[in-house]
Amino acid sequence: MKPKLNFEWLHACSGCEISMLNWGEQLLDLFDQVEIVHFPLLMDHKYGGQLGEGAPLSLPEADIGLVSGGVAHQEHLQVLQEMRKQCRTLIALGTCATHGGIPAMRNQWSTADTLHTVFTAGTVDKEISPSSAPAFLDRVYSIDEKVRVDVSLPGCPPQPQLIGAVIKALVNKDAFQLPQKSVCETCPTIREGKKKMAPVQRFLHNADYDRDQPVSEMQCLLEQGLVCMGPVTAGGCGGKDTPLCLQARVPCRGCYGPVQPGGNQLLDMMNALASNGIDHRALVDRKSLLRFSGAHGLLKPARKKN
Amino acid sequence: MSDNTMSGAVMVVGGGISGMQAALDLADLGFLVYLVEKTGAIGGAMPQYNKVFPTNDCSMCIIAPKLVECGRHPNITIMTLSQVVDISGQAGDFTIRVRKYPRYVDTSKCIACGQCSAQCPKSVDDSFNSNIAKRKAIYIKYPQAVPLKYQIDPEACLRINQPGACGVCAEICPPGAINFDDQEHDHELRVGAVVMALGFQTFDPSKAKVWGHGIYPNVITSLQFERYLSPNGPTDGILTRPSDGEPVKKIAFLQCIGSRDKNRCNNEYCSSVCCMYAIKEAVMAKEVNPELEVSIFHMDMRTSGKEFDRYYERARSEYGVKFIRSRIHGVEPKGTKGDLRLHYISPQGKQIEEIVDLVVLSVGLETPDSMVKLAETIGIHMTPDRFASISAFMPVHTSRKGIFTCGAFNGPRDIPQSVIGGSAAAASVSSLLASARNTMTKTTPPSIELDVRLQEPRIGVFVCHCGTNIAGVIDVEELTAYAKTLPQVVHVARNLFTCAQDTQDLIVQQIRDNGLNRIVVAACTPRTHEPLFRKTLKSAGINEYLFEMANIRNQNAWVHNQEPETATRKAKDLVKMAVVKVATQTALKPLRIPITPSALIIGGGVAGMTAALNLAKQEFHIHLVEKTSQLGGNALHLFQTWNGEHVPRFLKELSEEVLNNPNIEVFYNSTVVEVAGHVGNFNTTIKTGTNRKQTIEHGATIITTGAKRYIPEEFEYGKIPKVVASIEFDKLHMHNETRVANGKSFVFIQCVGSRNKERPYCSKSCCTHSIQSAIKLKKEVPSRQIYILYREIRTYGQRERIYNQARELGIIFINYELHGPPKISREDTGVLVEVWDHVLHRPLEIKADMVILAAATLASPEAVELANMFKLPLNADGFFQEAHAKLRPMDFNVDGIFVAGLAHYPKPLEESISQALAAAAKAGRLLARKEIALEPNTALVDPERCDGCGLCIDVCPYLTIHLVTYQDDDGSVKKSVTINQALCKGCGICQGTCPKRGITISGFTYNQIEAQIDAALCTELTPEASL
Amino acid sequence: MAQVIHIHPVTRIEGHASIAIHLDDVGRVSDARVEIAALRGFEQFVIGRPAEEIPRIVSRICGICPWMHHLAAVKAIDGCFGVTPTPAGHRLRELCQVLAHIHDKILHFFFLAAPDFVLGPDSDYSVRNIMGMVRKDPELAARVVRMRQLGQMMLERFAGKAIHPVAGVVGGFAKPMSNEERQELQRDAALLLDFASFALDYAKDKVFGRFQEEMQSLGAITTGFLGAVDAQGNLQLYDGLLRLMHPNGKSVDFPASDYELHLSEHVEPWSTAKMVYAKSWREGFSLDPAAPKGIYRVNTLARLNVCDRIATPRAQAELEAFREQFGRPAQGTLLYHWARLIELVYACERTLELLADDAITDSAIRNPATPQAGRGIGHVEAPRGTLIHDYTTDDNGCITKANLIVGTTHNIAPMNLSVHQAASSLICDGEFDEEMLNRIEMAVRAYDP
Amino acid sequence: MNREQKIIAFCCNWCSYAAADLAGISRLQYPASIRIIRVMCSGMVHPEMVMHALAQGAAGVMIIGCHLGECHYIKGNEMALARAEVITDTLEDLGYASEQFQLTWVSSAEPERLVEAFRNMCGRLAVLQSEQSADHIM
Repeated sequence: MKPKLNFEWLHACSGCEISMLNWGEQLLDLFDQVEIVHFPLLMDHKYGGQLGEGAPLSLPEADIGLVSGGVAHQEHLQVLQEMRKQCRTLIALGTCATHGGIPAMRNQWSTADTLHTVFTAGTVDKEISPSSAPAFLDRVYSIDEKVRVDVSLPGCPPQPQLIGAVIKALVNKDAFQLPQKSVCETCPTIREGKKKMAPVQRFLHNADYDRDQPVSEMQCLLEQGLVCMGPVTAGGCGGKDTPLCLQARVPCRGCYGPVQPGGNQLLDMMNALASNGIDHRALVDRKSLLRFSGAHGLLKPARKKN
Repeated sequence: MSDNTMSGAVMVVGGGISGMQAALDLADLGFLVYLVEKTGAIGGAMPQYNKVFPTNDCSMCIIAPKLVECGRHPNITIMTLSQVVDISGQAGDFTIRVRKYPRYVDTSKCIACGQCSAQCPKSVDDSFNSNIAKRKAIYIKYPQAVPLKYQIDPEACLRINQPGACGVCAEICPPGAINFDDQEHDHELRVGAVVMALGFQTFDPSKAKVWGHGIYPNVITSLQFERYLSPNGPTDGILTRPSDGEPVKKIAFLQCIGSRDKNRCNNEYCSSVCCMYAIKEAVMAKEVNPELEVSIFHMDMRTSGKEFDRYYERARSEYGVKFIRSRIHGVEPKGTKGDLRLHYISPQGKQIEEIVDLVVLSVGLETPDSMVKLAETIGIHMTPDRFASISAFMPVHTSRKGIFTCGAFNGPRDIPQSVIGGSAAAASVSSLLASARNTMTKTTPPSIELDVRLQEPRIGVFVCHCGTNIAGVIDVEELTAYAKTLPQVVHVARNLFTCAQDTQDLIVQQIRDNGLNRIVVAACTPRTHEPLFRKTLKSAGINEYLFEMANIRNQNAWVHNQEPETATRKAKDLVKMAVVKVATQTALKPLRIPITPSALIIGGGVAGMTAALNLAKQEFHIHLVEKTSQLGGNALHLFQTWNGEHVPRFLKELSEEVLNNPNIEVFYNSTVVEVAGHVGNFNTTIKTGTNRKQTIEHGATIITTGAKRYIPEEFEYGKIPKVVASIEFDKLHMHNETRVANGKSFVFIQCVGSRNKERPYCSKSCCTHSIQSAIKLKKEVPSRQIYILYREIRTYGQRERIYNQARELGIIFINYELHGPPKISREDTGVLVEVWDHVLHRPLEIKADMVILAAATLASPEAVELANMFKLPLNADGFFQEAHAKLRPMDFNVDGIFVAGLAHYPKPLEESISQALAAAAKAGRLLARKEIALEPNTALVDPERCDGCGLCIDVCPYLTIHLVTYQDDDGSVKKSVTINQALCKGCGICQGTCPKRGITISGFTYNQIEAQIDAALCTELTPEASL
Repeated sequence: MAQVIHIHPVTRIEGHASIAIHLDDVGRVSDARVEIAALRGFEQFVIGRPAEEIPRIVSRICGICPWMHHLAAVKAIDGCFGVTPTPAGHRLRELCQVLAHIHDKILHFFFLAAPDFVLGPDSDYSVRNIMGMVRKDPELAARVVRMRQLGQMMLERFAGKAIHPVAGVVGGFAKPMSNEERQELQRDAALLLDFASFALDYAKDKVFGRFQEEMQSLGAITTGFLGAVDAQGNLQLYDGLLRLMHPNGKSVDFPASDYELHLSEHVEPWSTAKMVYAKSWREGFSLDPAAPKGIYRVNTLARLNVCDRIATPRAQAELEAFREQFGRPAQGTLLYHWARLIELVYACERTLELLADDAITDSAIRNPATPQAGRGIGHVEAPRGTLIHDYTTDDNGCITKANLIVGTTHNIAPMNLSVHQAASSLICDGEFDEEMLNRIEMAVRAYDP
Repeated sequence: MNREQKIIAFCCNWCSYAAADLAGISRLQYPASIRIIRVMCSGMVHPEMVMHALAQGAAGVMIIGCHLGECHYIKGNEMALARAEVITDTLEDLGYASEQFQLTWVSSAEPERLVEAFRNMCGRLAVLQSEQSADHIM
C-alpha cells in the first residue's frame, strides 16, 4: 500500500503548490511513491464526496497531510481540523501556514476595518459588504495556533527540494533535518562587522556591487545600509547555494519567518540594528518587518490610547 | 642579609583606597598581607563621598568591588579596630606589634541581620555621616562595610559603661554573637615590609571661629555637604538648610579652609583636591536643582589633573556655577532666619556683600596628630607640612628602609594619585621582597571532581532559616515541602544557618549520601555567599558552578516582612527559578593560559626605565624599546625637581642601573610595528635601528612613550631671540649664557599653549617650573625684576611653599585672562611686554631682557599609531585614556597593557615615577601569576546555530569576536564567529544581540534565563493548540 | 423538490472556488453561482508601507502569477515616484513577464485542463488528473513537467526568485544580465519555443479536434472583451493600451491610467469577490443570463479577440488560422484553451526577440527614485487577464490608498454566466452525475481562475 | 483575572542586584510582585526575553542597570538603553502597552531609588490595568 497524501490549501496563494511542482521530474517519482487522495489544485476529490452526498468538509484519511496557507475564516478552520483528524503526520507548508505569512499583515486591523476598506476601495459602484461571505475569524492564524503540527516547513515559497526531501523522508520513514540557521548561513557576501554600517536606507537604489563579480565579492547588504532580514530569518531558500534574493542582489525580506522558533523578526532586527548603534527609528515602517510572521498574536491592531 | 631571612608577609597600615590598593596588589604579587585598619571597617574616606570627580561616578559603587575583593582575598587578613603600636627590626624582617581593640561582636557569628541595631536604645552622632545624623551604639560603619559585621561603640554602649544595664542586643541576637567581655589584645607579627597608608583627616574649621562653623547651623563642611547630597545619606540626597529644613536657594563655597593658610592654622600647603571637589559638589547640587545659585570663592582654581579643566569649564558654562576670585575671611549671620552674609572684593576692586543661605567650607586635608606620633614612634621623617618626607625620585619610600608610604599621608592628593601610590608601594615592596614571593601565601589544593555530564540532574535544595531573618517571615516548612515537588529535586533540607561552618560539612555529607549533582541554596545573596557555597561544592567533589542561590532573604523576607503569605509564595517562585536554572547548568572549568613572564616597555624615559628596573628587580625579563639612541626621554631637559633634587644625576644613575641589569634588554632606535596576541601572551614586532624586524613574546605591556613639548606660535616666539621656551631657558640658565647673565628683568608667561580652546587642559608642571627658575634668578641677583604672568598659579600640594617663597623674595605675579593675553614686541635691545594689571586695574608695560614661555606639554603624535595597534583609546587631547580615571589610572580596558608617565597626561617627575611603579605593580601582579585562570562564565558560540551573520562582532566591548570561515562535512563554505576566550569577560552583550541564540554566556544562557522567566510566571508549557 | 448542488471545491483551478447550482421544484436550474474566495485584504494592509516594498508584498496575491502582480506594482510605484525605468530595466522586466507567462500556460493547459480532454470528462475523478496523464503518456508528461520547470528555472537562475519575485524594483531592475546568462536563456527559450509549437499541434490534434462541438458550446456566452494592444494593434502582454471591445465588435482604446473612466467594480451580497463591468457602455451591470449587462471578458481569448495581429511570426500564423475558424470575436468559452496555447507560442517568440537585442545586457538597469506623494497605475496583461494596480502615496512615499483589479475579477461575472449556461444545458430534470458536474467545472476551468 | 500579577526585573550583578540586596539590609519594603532575575549586565538581556516574559503573562518587565558611564563592561548599559527604545517601540507596534516595560538605572548604593522604581512600575501597571478593564467594560 502506498502512503496516502492529502494536500490542502487554506488562506494561501498557491505558491507553495507551484514550488512543489518546480521540483521537476522528481515529482513524477513522488506520484509513484504516494497515492494522492486529496489535492484541489491537481485532482478532483471533493469535500463530502463527488456528488456532495457525504458530510460537509469531510476528507479522506491519509498518512501525510500538507497544509499551505493560514487560517482566516471558519471554513479554513473546519478544513484544517478535518485535515488534522485524518492525517497521521501534518506538515505546515509555507510561511502562511507556519507564521501567517503576508496575509497576516491584515492582523494590524480588525476584520471589520479590512472588509470596509476592501469593499469601498477603488471603483466600487456601491458600498456594501457581502453578507454571505464565509465567517471571518478575528485575525489570520498560523495553523499551529489551531492544531498540532508535526513538521513546520516555512518559506514563501518553501524550496522545492526541501518539500520533496521531507515528503520522501516521511514516506521512507527516514529522519530528516530542517535548516536551523539563518539566511546568512549560505550567504557568501563579504562581512566585516556592522561597525561601518551606513545608516539604514530605503531600497531606492541598487546595492553596490561589481556586475562582473560573483555575489561572494559583494559587501553584506546590511553592512551597505540596506535592511536585510537575513540574520533574523530562517535559511534554506537557496538550498546550499546563495539565498535567492541575494542572487538577485536584493536584500532578504524575511520570507522564511524567524530563524528562532517563536522568534520575532521585527524585534530581533531592530535589536540587531540598535545594538550596533544604528538608529532603528530611521527605518520607515517597522511593522512590515513582521510581514511574514504576523500570526501568533504578533501583529495586532494598534492599542487605543486614552 | 641572606634571602631566606626575608619574610613574605607585608603589613599595610590603613584601609583606605591607597592601602586597599597596595594590599590587593601585594596579595596578587605573592605576599601575605595584613591590612590593619583602625576603625571597624575598611574603605577609608571614599564611602563617605557621594560622587567622584571628574567622572561623577558614584563613589560607593566604584569602591564596593574593591572592598569585596579585599574581604575575599585569601592572602589578605583584615585586622579591624587595630593599630600599630611599634615596629622593630629591619627591612625584610620587621616585627610589628598591633593592638586590636574589642568589637564586642563575634565576627564569626554575626550575620549582619541588623536586629541588634534596630533594638539598641542608645543613639550617638554618626561620624561616618560627619555628625549630621545619628547611629546606634551597636552599628556598622556603613551598609556596604567590609567586614560586614556589627561593632559596639564602647563609649556609647549602656551595658559596657554600666554592667547589668541594657544588654538587649545580646538577648535578641539570633546567632548569639554579642560578647560584652571582649578584650583588647596585642599581636606580634613578622613581616618583610610595611606600607604606611595612614590617610588624612579633614581640617576642623570650628577651631577658628571666623567661618562660623559650629556656630551657625547653615555653615557646613564640604564633607557634610557630601553626606547631604548622597542618596544613601541621612537625607536621602535631599538638600535642605540644616537650620530650618527650608529649600536651599543660594550656596557659597569657600575654598582654602585649612589650606594655603599660615594664619588661622599652620597648613601652608595646598590641599590639592578641594577645588575639584567643590566644583563637583556644586555641579551635583545644580543637577538636582538647576535654579540653585552656586558661587565658589577661591584664590586660584587648581584644576590641573586630567580632564579637570574641562570639568571646571563645564561647571561654569553648562551648569552656571559662578567662580569668584576672592578669599573670604569671615562669615556673619544676616538676620535671625539663618541667612549668612559674606564680604568680598570683586575682581574690579569693589566691596561686595552677598547673602546666601548655605555656606560650604572646602576644608583641607591634614595628617592626624596620632599618625604624626606613630611616624615619630617608628622613626620616619616628616615634612614641615606634617606629611611623610619622600624624595621625588623615590615617591613611596620613607626614610626608613623597608617602610613604604602612599596615599594622602605622602601629601594631599586625590583618589587616582592615592591608587597609584598604593600600587607603587606594592611594586617597591615586591622588588625588595622578590626572593620571598609566594613563601607565605596560601594555595588551595586542586580537588577531584565528579563528571556529571552524563548524569540526570539530581538537585539538592537547602533552605536557610537565617535564624528568624527568613523563617520569621517565610513559612520555611511549606517552602521545603514545595521544593520537594519540583522536577529533578531529590533532596531538600532546612538549616538554621546554612552558612555556618558545621552546616557546610552537613551539606557535603548530604551531597554524597544522596548523589546530588546540582545544588540550590535558598538563603541570602550570591554576591556575598556564593563563594562560600561554591567551596562547599568543591569539597564535595562537584563542580563549583553547578550551584545557584535563591535570594529569599535580602530580596524577599526582608523586603516583604509584613506580608508573610505573599513572601512565602514568592519564595516558592524564587526556589523554582533557581532549580530550573541549575538544572541545565553545565560544569565549567576556568581556562588557564600560561603567561610569558616578561614585559615589553615602550619608551625609555624615566617612567619606562623606572618600570623596567622595578620589574627587573622583581625578577621578570624586560624588553625596553626606545625610539631614540638614548635613554632618558623628556627628563633629559630637566634640571631639578620641585623640591630642588638634581635630575641629571638621578637620570645618569637610573640609566646605568637599567643598562647594568641583566634582566633588561634595551632596544635603541626601535619602534613597534605590529601587535598580536593578548594578555599573558603578546607577540609584538619591533623594527630596530638596523631596520630589522624582531618579534618579542611578552606577557605584559607598559606604554611610557612620553609626550612632546609645544613649539609656541604666539608671543613672537622664534621671531625675537629673547623670547624663549622654558626648557631652552633652563639650558641657557645652566650655562649662564649672556642673555641670562646680563638680564635684569625677566618675564615668565604661563599657560602658553595650555588651557586654551585648542588644548583645554593644564600642563600641570609649568607653574612650579617657572617659579623655581624665578627663585633661582632672584637668588642669584636679588636686584633682578622678575614677573610671572599667570592665569592661575597651580603650585598644588606642598609646592605652595615655593610659591610663598617666591612672593616673599619679591617676585611679581600678575594675573591675565585667556581673552586678554600679554602683548610682546621688540623694543631696542629688549622686549616690551604689555599686560593688564588686575590689581591696579590699568595696563602695565614691562621692559624685559628675557621672556620665558611656559610652553604646553603635548601628547606624543606617535600615540595614535600605537593606540591603533594595541586597540587602546586616546582622549580628546591625544593622551592615552586609562580604564577608569579614579580606580584604574594606569590600566586599560584591554587587559595586560598599562600606561605611565606623560603618555597618560602631563605631570611632574615624581608623579611619573609613581605611576611607572604602579604600572610595574600591575604588570608584576599579572606576570607573578604564571598563568591566567579565566573566568569561565564567558561567551560560547553554538556551532549549530551561529551562521556568522556578524551582528555581534562590533557590539563586543572587548573586541573578542571574530568571523571565521570553515568548510563543513560536505565541503560547503560556512561562516561562524569565534570568541577569544582570553579576552571575553562574559558581559553577554553578544547574547543580547544575537537573533538566533548562536552565542550564549555560560551560567546565564538564554535558555536558562528563559526557564527562570517561565518559572517565575509559573507557566506550564502546555500547548493549547493540540487537539 | 428544490435543491442546491454544491461543487466544493472547484478543482484543478488556481484558487479557491465553489459552485452552487440551484434547482427549482422541477429540477431545472434556477440559479448558478461561482463563488471565488479571494478576500485577503491587500488593499488594506499595503496602507502605510513604503511604496518601494509593495512589489514584494503584492506578489503574494497569487503564487502562480506572482510576476504579474510584482511588475504591475513596480510600474505603479514608478508612477507614484515619477521615475522612468532605464531601457534595460524595462526590457528585463518584460522578459521576466513573458517568461512567467510560459510556465503558467503550460501549467494550466497540461496540469489542470488537459486531463478533461485527454482522459475524458467522464473518466473517474481519481485518474482524471496529471497523475493519470503520467500513467497514460509518461513521456509526454515528463516533457511537460520538465518544460514547465525549465520556464521557472530560467526565471530563478536569472532573477533569483521565480515564485514571489524580487528583482523588479522601482526605477528598473535589481541586477543586470550577463552575456553568459543571456546565452543560456536563449538556448532554453529555443527549447521552449519548440515545445510550444509542439503543444499547440498536439492540442489541435489530440484535444480540440475531439471536442469540436464543446469548444463552441460548453459554457458559451456572448460578451465584450478587454485586452492590451500596442499603438499598431499588436498583441501586448507587458505594456500597451487597453482595448475594450463591445460584443458588437466595436472597440475603444485607452491608457490603463484611464481605467476608472471605463470600468467599475460591483459587489454582490453573496460573494466576497468584486466583479468588474464596462461602465463606459452605460448599460450598468446585470448577471441576468437572459440580458446580461456590462459584461466583458479578459484573459487569452479576449486578448486574441481585441488585437489586430501578433508581431511574432508563428503566433501570427496561428492567430490567422484561429480567426479563420472561429471569427472575431470568437465567443466559445473552451476556445480560451486554444488561445492560451497561441499566446504560449507568442511568449516564447517574444522571449527570444527580447534576448536577441544586445541592449538587454546593458548595465544601466535602474534609475534612482525619491519617495514622494503621487499616484501610479500599473498595468500588465496577466495570464488570467488585465491586471491593474493603482496606488497613492504620501510625501514620505508610503501608501495611502490602493485599488487592485486582478485578472480573474473581470471574469467572475462571465464565469457565472458560463456556469449558468452549462448547468442549464446539462441539468434539466434534477438528475445529475459526476460527468455533468465535471463538465460544468470545465466551463470554469477554461477561464483559468 | 485573579492570577497574581508579576513583574520580571532583570538586575545586573554589579549595581541593581547589589542595590536590591541593600534594600533588604535597609528593610525597605516594596511590592512582592517583583521577581528579580540576576544577569551579569543589563546588556545581556535580549529584547526577546522581555517579550517572552510579557507573552507568558508578566504584567511588566524591568531592566535595571548601572548608571550610564558606570557599566562594569564599558557599554553594556548603553546597549540596554538602545534596546529599550527598540522594546518600547516594538511593544507599541505589537499592540502592547509600552508602559509594561521600564528601563532604569540604579547604582549599587541606591536601594531607595530601586525601591522607588519598583513602586512606580507597580503603580503604573495598576493604572494601565484599570484603564484596560475600563475599556473592556465599555
